[in-house]
Formats: sequence, structure tokens, C-alpha cells
Amino acid sequence: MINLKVTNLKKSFGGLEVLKGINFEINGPELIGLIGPNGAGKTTLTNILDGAIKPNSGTVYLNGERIDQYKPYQVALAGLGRTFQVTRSFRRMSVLENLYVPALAVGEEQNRAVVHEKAMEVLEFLTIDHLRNDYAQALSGGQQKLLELGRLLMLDPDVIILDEPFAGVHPKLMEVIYEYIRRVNDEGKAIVIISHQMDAIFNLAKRLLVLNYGDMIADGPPADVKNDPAVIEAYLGVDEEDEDELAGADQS
Amino acid sequence: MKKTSFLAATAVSVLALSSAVFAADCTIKLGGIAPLSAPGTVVGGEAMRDAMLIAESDINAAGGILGCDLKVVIADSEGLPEKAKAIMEKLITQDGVVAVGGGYHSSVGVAAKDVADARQIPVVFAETWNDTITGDKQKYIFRIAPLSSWASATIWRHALTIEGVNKVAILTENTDYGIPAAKETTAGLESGGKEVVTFSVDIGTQDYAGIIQRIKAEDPDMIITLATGEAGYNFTQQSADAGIGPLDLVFHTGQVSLESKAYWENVPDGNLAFVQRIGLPENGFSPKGKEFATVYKAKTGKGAVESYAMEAYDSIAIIAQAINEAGSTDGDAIVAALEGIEHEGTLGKIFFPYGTGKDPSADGKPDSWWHQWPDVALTVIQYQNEGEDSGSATIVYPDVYKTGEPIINN
Amino acid sequence: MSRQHIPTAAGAVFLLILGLFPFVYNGGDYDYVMHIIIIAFFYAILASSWSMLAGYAGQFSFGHMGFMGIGSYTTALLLHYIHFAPEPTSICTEFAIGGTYMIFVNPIGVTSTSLAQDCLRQAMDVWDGSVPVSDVPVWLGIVLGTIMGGVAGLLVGLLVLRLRAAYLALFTLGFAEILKATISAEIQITRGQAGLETPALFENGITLFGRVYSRTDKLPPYFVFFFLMLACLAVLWWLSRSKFGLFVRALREDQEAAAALGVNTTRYKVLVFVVTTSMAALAGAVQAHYVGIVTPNALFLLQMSLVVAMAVIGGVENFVAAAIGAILIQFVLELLRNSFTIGSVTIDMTIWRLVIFGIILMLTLRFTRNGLIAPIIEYFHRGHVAAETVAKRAAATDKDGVQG
Amino acid sequence: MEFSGFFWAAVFWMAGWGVIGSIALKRRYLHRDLDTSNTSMVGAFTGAAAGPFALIPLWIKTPRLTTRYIVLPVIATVVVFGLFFAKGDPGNICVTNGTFVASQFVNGLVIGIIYGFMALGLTLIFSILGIVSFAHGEFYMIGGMITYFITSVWLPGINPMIGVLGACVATFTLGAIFERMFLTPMYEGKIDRPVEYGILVTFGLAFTLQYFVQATAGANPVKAQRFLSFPRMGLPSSEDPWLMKTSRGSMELFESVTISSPRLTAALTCIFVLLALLYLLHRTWTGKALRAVSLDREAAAIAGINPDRMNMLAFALGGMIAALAGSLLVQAFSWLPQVGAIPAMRSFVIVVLGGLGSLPGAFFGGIIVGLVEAAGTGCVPDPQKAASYIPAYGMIVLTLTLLLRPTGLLGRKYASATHGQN
Repeated sequence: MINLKVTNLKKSFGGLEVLKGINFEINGPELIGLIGPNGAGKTTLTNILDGAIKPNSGTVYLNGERIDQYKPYQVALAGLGRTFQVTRSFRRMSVLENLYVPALAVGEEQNRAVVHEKAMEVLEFLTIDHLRNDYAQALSGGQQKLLELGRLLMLDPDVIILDEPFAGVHPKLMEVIYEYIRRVNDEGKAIVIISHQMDAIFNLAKRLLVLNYGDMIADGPPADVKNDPAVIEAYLGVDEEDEDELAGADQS
Repeated sequence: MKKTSFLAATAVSVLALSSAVFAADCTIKLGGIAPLSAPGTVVGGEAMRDAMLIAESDINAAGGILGCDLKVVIADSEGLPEKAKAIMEKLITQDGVVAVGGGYHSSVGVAAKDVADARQIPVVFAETWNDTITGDKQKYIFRIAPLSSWASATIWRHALTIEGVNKVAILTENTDYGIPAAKETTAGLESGGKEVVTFSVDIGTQDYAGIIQRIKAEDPDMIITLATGEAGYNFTQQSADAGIGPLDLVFHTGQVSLESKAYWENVPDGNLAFVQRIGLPENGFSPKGKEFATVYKAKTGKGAVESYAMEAYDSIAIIAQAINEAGSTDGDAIVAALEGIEHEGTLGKIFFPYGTGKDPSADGKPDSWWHQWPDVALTVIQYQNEGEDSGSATIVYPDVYKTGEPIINN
Repeated sequence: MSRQHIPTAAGAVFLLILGLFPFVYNGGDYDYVMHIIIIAFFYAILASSWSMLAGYAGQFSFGHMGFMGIGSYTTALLLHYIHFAPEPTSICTEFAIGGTYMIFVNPIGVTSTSLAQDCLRQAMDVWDGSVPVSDVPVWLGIVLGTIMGGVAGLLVGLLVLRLRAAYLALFTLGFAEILKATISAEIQITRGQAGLETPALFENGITLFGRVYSRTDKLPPYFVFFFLMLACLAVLWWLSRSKFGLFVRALREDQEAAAALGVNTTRYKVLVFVVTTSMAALAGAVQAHYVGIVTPNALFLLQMSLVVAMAVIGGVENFVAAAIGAILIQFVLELLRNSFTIGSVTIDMTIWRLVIFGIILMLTLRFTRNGLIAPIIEYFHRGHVAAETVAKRAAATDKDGVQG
Repeated sequence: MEFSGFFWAAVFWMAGWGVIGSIALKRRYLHRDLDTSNTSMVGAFTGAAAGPFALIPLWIKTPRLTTRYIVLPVIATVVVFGLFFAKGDPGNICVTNGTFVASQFVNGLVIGIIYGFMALGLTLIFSILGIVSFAHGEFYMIGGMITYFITSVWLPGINPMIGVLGACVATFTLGAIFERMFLTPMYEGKIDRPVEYGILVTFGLAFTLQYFVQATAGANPVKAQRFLSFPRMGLPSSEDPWLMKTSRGSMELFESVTISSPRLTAALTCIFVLLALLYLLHRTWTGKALRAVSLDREAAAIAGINPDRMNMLAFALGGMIAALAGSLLVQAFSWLPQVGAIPAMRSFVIVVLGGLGSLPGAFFGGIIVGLVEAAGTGCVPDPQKAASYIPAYGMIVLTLTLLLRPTGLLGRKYASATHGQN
């Protein structure tokens, strides 16, 4: 049973409190959206979960294993994978090699043939199998996004954090990504999506977490969150762009 | 693309040219080692190269060796021991030389001699001073240069004759030449009751400012430079700039300053410097020496002959004579001929009293006398006029060769 | 034979030629040609290991020759200072190990006269041949040299974990320079510029294929270097095929992303340093015994630039290409040694060839990012792949024309 | 002149507490979630200077590490080290002879100014192009060579200024052409790893230039005459010249400090050109544009500055500065094609010490390296080794800087050790 438990997570940078005691828990294969205005602490939270930075206090447990003091690779091996806001494919490695990296890093001495087969399946699913021997840098931005998602599948984590998966992606590829998220979720993985694209989040997520100035101001089903006064206040109070985002979500 | 075709063209033309070289009926090749690029002493190397090539044409003009043409293959040692081994290998195995002459830096000689000895190729070293070169008593190794200990002795004995010198600072290069020479000089000076302090530097050193300040703080009465190559220029001029140059105190500068033209260009404040010279002054030259001096000066445009040029010339000429006497280019035959040779060289009559026939210990001599020419004339000269030629400079030590009194300044 | 097998076949032929060459060739300059090839093998080891470090792992270290020097000096110092004898000298520092004494020779630095000898030689003079003195075996020196190189690589690897790009280059350069200065200055121990003499690889000769070869014969060291090079290439090949190769390339591309996918980047970064520096040290240690002398000049930046240039011209992201590049460049540089005269102008090719070499290096960098040889191998290897990709892509474009 | 055990024990004590301080303080600040950028350095120097006595209060109070906390421990460390040194080797010339110390200091300062000036070129290139030019030493070498050829071979007797100017013009052109031919693809994103490309391609340039000069000018060392010979005079009077005494190539101040004419003219010219450069950078449009590009490339482009042109200008200018240093020093040292290696290495040390990309950092770094080398050469007791270690002194400074403060003394944030990864 997948369980990610974040308790009283605090982080400040040189006196500025970025996270003021975050608590939440993910149980089972949930599909969660993490939203919040710019500077709300989303990226910091992701980086702490991922192990890139250490929290000042608080704990993170993944399936009963404490991971908040882990290094990024240990977190990954413990079962938490992520993508980056800016695509970070291994540009001068072939698409297949990009997929081999996490598969082999998982550490089980897997048969190369099995890994290859799995990688081919993933590529077919992501509709980029014809590019498998090309260098990743030859791929378009959207295709690289897909490749990044593919790598996560090869890592086979329990919890996946997707940082802005829809940013700069062609509408047609959006479909593929939607499909990906649903299917991976169906396969029993918990997914956390961080995005500014409200329509997509509201479309997909079954539960929303809303961060604002380091506080978790809302946690619940999208419909409830949308009408939560604190959330509206947070978005209205910040800037118009975010307001538009919420409005856009309403329309969808 | 253009570059590649150019390269290809170059390669082709190189091959064509090398194959087109007209093969004489017979050619006997000798190797000539000289430092032709830094960190070696390039001026010394170029002088030696010129001298060895003059030896080649002189010998060929006189009918060659064993009726064949002589060819001297010049190899650049760069003054580096590891390079020395490589070029000795190359000379012997690629160029097929039957014997080797030349050699400037001691470290080069020390490293190269083992290669030659193992391959049974005789070597007559021209200007490598380290005692172990002959002290190892190797069958194929000869030397016409003085021993380091003799050369050091000339320097410190001369220093002891100068009144008012109580403290001496030595600047030495940290090589097979410099370190032993500094030790010997120090021991000699201390035996005369002088105080000595030694500073050593890498041979590539350019900036001596810090060391010069230290020397200056020691307040010596005399400075002795035991460094080959550039150090002779850089150190002397920088000392002069700092007020402890040849014009300020007794200053014995490096061998490189025997190349007078470059010396005065590089050390404008170099007047009154002492420097060690091998061989007699030009008016005391043997007939052969005078002959060579004329040709050499004409060829190089220099005003005087450096001693190492004469040594280099002799090293080739003596091998040529040995081959003629042996009637063979076989290494053992050449060695046998060299051990019994009496060669009228530019430096005088060259011979090797000790060797396989008679061990140095038979006369109570140290091992370093093995295959060593004992009659090397060692002098100390002083530049007494600005722009003066090293050939006409005043010989101030030892008394037998003396042509004038030293000018000593305090 | 399909096209992607051409490089493999060509490589096999090339190796076969190199393997048979010493038996077939009988020119008058046999030893010289053999020497050139041996040095070519030496550079091939350095260039290919450097290409693993710089090309695969992206760690542009300029201290590779420093590690080579550690290998050389470890074995040279070990063999110079430690000896064994069944009886004590009573004047050296020595330890009894069973029935034999391990003798530490006192450093006497550079000397000229035979009077100032070290304690062992004085003792041997007294013994006058009655006591057999044995050295540390050459192979042990080489093994320890390799290990020391690896240890140094480990330390440097740990220190440079946080440094990238230009800083890494400068730090490693600094490391090599400090090493060189130390060796040059500690004359009493290292004999400085005068160099430390080392025994030959096979000091007492060796019998191979029923023939006796003396210590100066080129054939035994030829095969030593040949097999060392093959062994290094095999190790590099195995590493590059294993997850090691995959991971170091991933961390070259993006360290954070690799870590986020579960790659222990610290471990692999240090590992790649250890592996490649050990290889450099190995090459250095063996070369020390081949050349017979080690001096700090081998650590010059100029030597490093030769290795870098060889790897770059061969193809820095392909260690096989780097090795081939090293061998070819060594040959070409030797071939171009002959000066020639056009009219009254003599072109001194000993220098000009290096000018041309430098220009080729710059042009290679400018116009082909992966050298001159790697693309050829790539062409044959990926040719069919590319064709297939083009076809598939065309099909895919028809299907959906996806562009992100 | 052996070092006493006391000195080594003291060094061990300082180094030990330095290591402890750098690690402990960093952990402490990390734990307390404070700014850790200076902790390694402050910890190391505080530990080295005062051991636990200063470390413990620091560890407890964890103040914000302002400049004061950096400068004081550094000075204290130098002083404490000096005291230990004096105690450990009381007969050392650096302890007993004040005149010697003064002259070493002045010497280090003068040569440091020239070093710093040369390094300025390197850091200028880095701040605009983001690459470290490995051909810096070769520009230096060529500058000297051209000056020599103009003043001694082609036009003997000509004013040395013409030679220096000629060298500047030639190297500026060379730098500009090279930049156009080989560095332009970097800006268009055609090169995956521009930093490494920059290093390698300038490396190739260095190789080519060095051998080109050797092939054309020969391996024979050359040396230009000193530009200026002092008239023989004394101040206040020639009988009692306690203030200043000059003769030929040397000038003696206060009867203790000697400065040679080549060094003096070189250092003064460097200062003069430095001022001109500062004027260029701060008072002219081109200079402001250069600085703008170094601060933010894209913003500068938006503001109508053509960054490509600035790249060319910076590379050419940087090379020219090195060449100028060379053309000034050719009167002091004899000149060879290989002469650039040591100054290039030293420039690397200086720019890292000062902070890659920081112009004032390069200048002060140069002076520090000049002084460190002077202290090393002057004070290492064994005269056999003091000079041989000269190249190592700077490298030790470089290593310590990279370990303790990778941004260098005056480095800007972006120019940290991670710069150039993307």
C-alpha cells in the first residue's frame, strides 16, 4: 500500500520561511494536483521530497521509510520519482539509453533484454518508439517531455511528482500525457501534478492541495477547493494571471 | 577539406623527397647530440651543431672515412634526460650511426651513455662534465670535456686568489651538472675558509627577483653562477639590475656567456664578469685550432670560437680518425683505436691514457679518469671592456695562461 | 557482411597487423619503428582513458599526466629505495622479515663523484658480491604504481565533486603542477630534473616463443604495451557497455536528473576518476621501466596537450576512436619529421608538423565535434539505424505530424 | 636551517583546526538554516587563527558572516602563522632582516601588479564569453616577441613605445580574428558544452601559436634592451642618497628597497593602462555595453547591444592585455616560445583567487599572488628548495580557494563553481 506521509515540514532560506509546517498524506494510488500562486513553496516542497534540499524540521515517510534526510538518488530508489519544470533529458544519449538509466539504477540486476523490451513498450505507449535510436536532443520539446515521463516509468516509483508536465506542450501531445497520467494512475501509482494549467489539473486530479506562502491552505476534492474562500483569496490577492487561471478552470 | 588535401600533398612531397635523396656509394654516419631547443642551452647547441657540421665537411674534403662519405646526423636533446635516451635510440637504430659525438648537458650525457654502451656504440662526449659519465667505467664511453670536479676546482681556486672575498653565494641549477658542481665548489671554498651559501633553481626559471633579494641579503662578496643555459643571462642581468651585478661585486657568470654577441645583448651590464673557458686563448691555439677558428668564424659570423664548439669539432674528428685507424666501423674496433689514439685536435693533442688496457687505479687515479682526456686546459676569463669578445677577453687564471690582471671591484 | 560490422572487421585486421608486425617487419630501422609504436600504445592508453573521463563522464581533467607521473614515480622510487638482502647492512635503515632484510636506502640526491655512495652500495662494496641483493620486482612496482594512481584519483575525485567545467580543469591542472614542482624540488629524494633511473621491464631478458630477448630488445615491451592497451580498451569497453558507462554519460549530461532517476552520481563520478587515473598510472609505471628514466618533465602541460589533442582528433566521446587517434597521430607526427627544402627555403618539419597538428586540432574542434575517427565508426554503426529511423519517422509524420 | 618541531606542530595545529572549523561551521550554519556561502572559509581561517577559542563562540552565536568575519580571521591567520614561523625559526632572514622583508614586499607588490594586470585580460574574457582562455600565455609570449622584433631586429633603436603599440595592435587583431573564426559557433547554441569547447579550442590555439613562433622565430632565446636606463643620481644629494639612489637599471629607495628599471616601467605602464581600461569600462558606451553583457547577456541584447560584437571585443582586448604584459616584461626576461606557460598558469591562479569574472578581484589576486610568491621564495629556509617551489606556491593558493570559497575573493554569485554547467 502506497503511503507518503509529510509531517510538519518546515524550511526557510536565510530567515525567509518558505514552508511553514506542511502536513499531508497520500494513501494509495491517488491523483493529486498541487497548486498555488508563484512563490507559494511548490518547488521547495518538491525539492525537499526529492532530497535535493533538506528540511529544517519535519519528517517525510514513504511507505514507512523515512526519506527526508536521503540524497536524491536514495529517494528515487525508495520509490519517489519526479520530472523537472524544464525538461532535462540526457541530450546526447539515445532515447533508449535515456530509458535504460533509471531501469539499471533501480539496481535489480535485470536482464538487458527484459529492460529493452520494457523500454520499447514504454516508447510505443508514448508514441516515440520510432525515435528510439536518435539522440534525445533531436527530439522536439514535447517529445522530450514524453521521454522524461518514460524514464519515470522505467524507474517504476510508487509516487510520481510531475512538475509542470503541460508547459509548452503541443495540444496533440497533451492527449498523450493525459493518457499517460491516467494509465499510470490506474496501474496503482500515486501521482502529484504541479501545474499552472488549471483546466488540466481540474480535469485530472481527484484531490487538490493548495499552497500559499508556505501554508497548506486547502486540501480536498477540486469542487470543494474551487469554492474555498481562502483559495479564492489567495489567488485574487496575488495577481491577475493566477486569477485567470482559476477562471479558466471554472470554464472547463 | 582544403587543409586535408594540403596535408596529403605535404605528406606525398615529403615521401618523394626522402626517397629522391641520392644514395652515395657508401656513407658512414656519426651522431651529433646538441641541445637545439629550450630548456636546453640553445646557443651552445647551435654552436656545437655548426662545429660538427664543419668537421663533417672538413673530413669529407680530406677524403672521408675509409673512402666513404661522412655524414653527421644532428639530434636535438632539448637538454632533457628522457629525450636523451630517445634520441640516442633513434640515432643508433633509425639512422644507423656507428659512433656519437657532441653532448652539452650533463644530465643528457648521464642518461644517454647507458643506451649507447648497451648497444656497443662508442660515444665521445664533448661538453658533459658530470664525473660519473666516465666514472662508471663503461667500455664505449669517452670524454674530452673536463671533469666537473676539475672545472669546479678552477673556479674555487680562482675565487680563493681574490682578495677581500670572504662570503660566496652560489646559484646552481638543480641538475646532474649543477648540484655536484655546487657541492664541489662549496667544499673547495670552505677548505679555504670562505663562507658559502647555495641557492638552486630549475633550469627553466625566468624570474630570479626573489632569489636575488635573498642573495643580496646574505651580502656576499662574490657570486658564482653554476647554471647552464638562460640562467647565465637572466640571472646576471637581473642581479645587475638589483645592484649586485658584475659591476658591483665579483661575479662569476654562466658558461653561456662565452657566446659574446648574445651575452652583451642580453646582459648590457655584464662587464667585468668572470667566466670559465675551456682551452687556451686563440693565440695559443694549435694550428688545427686556428684553422678551425677561421672557418667557424666565417661560417657563423661570430667574432670568436666558443670552447664547446671546439670540443664538438674534436669529438667528431677524433672518431673519424679512430675509424680510419681501426679500418672498421665496428664498435669494439673503434674503442680499441680510441684507447690508443693520439689526435691532433683543435684543443691540442687528445689521448685517453686509461681504459680497458690500464685501469685508472693503477696510477692511483679515481675511476672518473677512465677514457678521459687529462690535458684539458681550464681558464677563467674576464670581460674587461663592454662588448668584448670572449675569444679576446683577458685570461686571469690560472697563472700559466694568464694574459692580464683581473679587475676586482668592491 | 552487413555494414555495421565493417568497423569491427577493420579493427580486427588492424589488431592482427599490429600483433604480427614485430615478426613480419625486418627493416633496418626495426628498433626505431618498434619504439614509435610502443610510444603510440602508451599514448593510446592515456588518450582512451582520458576520453572516458572527459568524453564520457564530462570531467575535463587536465591532470591526467600528473596521475601518470604518480605511477612512474611510485615504481621508480620503490625500486630505487627498497632492496632485500639475506644479511643486514648495519648502516641502512632495515627491517628483518623472516630471514631477509628489507633495506631502505638513504637518499643521497644528485652526485657526481663515486665517493658519495648510498649506504647499500657501501655495504655491497664490503660484501664484495658475497651477499645477493635483490630488488623489488618490477611487476610489483607497476602494480603499486597503479594502485597509487587510483588512490590519488580517488582523493582528487572526492575533492572535485562540487567543481565543474572551468574550475575542474584549473584544479586538476593545479594538482599536476604542484606534483611537478614537488618532484623537481625534492632533489634529495627524487633527483629532480636529473631523473630517477629505473630497471628495464625485463632486466635479465626474457624468453618468448623459444627465443631469448635481451633487456634492450623491443619485442617484449612491444607486446607488454600492446596487451596493456588491449586490456585497457577491453576494460573501458566493458565499462562503457555496462551500466557504469550509461551512468557516467548520464551524469555528464545532467547530474541532477541522473540523481533523480536513482543514479548515485557521487559514487560514479569518483569511480570514473579512480578507473581512468589508475589506467594513466599503469601506463606511466610501465613506461617508466621501458624508457629507463623518469623525470618531472613528463608532467609538462605540453605532454598533456598532446594527449588531449589525440583524444579530441580521434573523437573524445569514443575511447576506441581516441586510441586509434593516438596511434595514427603518433605515426603521422613521426613521418612528418623529415625536413625538406623548396628552392632556397628549408622547411624544418620537426617544428612545422606541430603547427599543422595544432591547426588540425582547432579545425577538428570547430567543424566536427566528435573528432575525425569517431564519426567514421559512427557512420558504419548507426548507418542502418539512421535509415530505419528516417523511414519510421516519415511514417510517423504521416500519421500524426506531432511536433511539441 | 632546519625547521623546528615546534613549527610543524604549530602548522599541524592550525591546519587541524582549520579543517575542523570549515566543516563544523558549515554544518552548524546548515543546521541552523543560515547562509552558508562563507562558512567554510570563515571556519577554516578562524580555526587556523585561534583554534577552538574563536570557533566555539562562533559556533554558539552563529552571527551573520559579513566581510568583517572574513577579513579579520584571514589577517589573524597570516599574523599567527608569521608568529609561529618566527618562533620556530628565529634565525630566519625574514624574521631578522627588516630591510630584506621590505624589499621582498616591494618586489612582490611590483611583480604582483603586473601579474594582476595580465590576469585581468583572462577574467575579462571569462566575464563576457564564459570561457577560460588557455592561450593567454601565448598572447603574452607573442606580445614580447613582437616587441623584441620591432625594437631590436626590424627597427633597431626605435622608441620602445612603438614596439609595445605594435604588439598590442597585432595581438588585438589576432584575438579578433580567432574569435570570429572559432568562437562564434558557441553563441548560437551549436556547441553542446561551450565551456569545454572554449578551453579545448584555445588550447589548440596555444599549441599552434607556440610552435608557429618557434618555427618562424627559432628556439633561440631573445631579449629586448631595457626601455629606460636611469641616470645616475641620488636624492636628496648624491653624497648622501638615503632617500633614493639610481644607477643604470636599478633604483634604490631608503637604502633598502631596490626596484629594477624594467619592472618599474612595466608596473607603471600597467597601472596607467589599467586606469585607461577603467575609464573605458565605466565612462564610454562601449565599456558600459561590455559590462552590461557580462552582467546579463539577454537583457543587454534587448537593450540594443550586440553581444557578438562585445564577445569579439572582449576576447581581443583580453589577449591584448596579456600581450601588453609580455611586451613590457620582454625587457626583463629572455624570451622563448615556451615562455608563456608559467604566467598563464599564474593567471589561472589569480583569476580563481579573485573570482572568475571579477576585474578588481583579478587585480588584487595578482598582488596577493605576487606577495605569496615573494614570501615563499624569501622565507622558505632551505635555499635549495625555495625557488624550485615557486610554481607551487600559487597552485596551493588556487587549491585552497577552490576548496574553501569557489567563488573566489570577489566573485559574483553567478560565477560560482557551477557556472557553465548548462
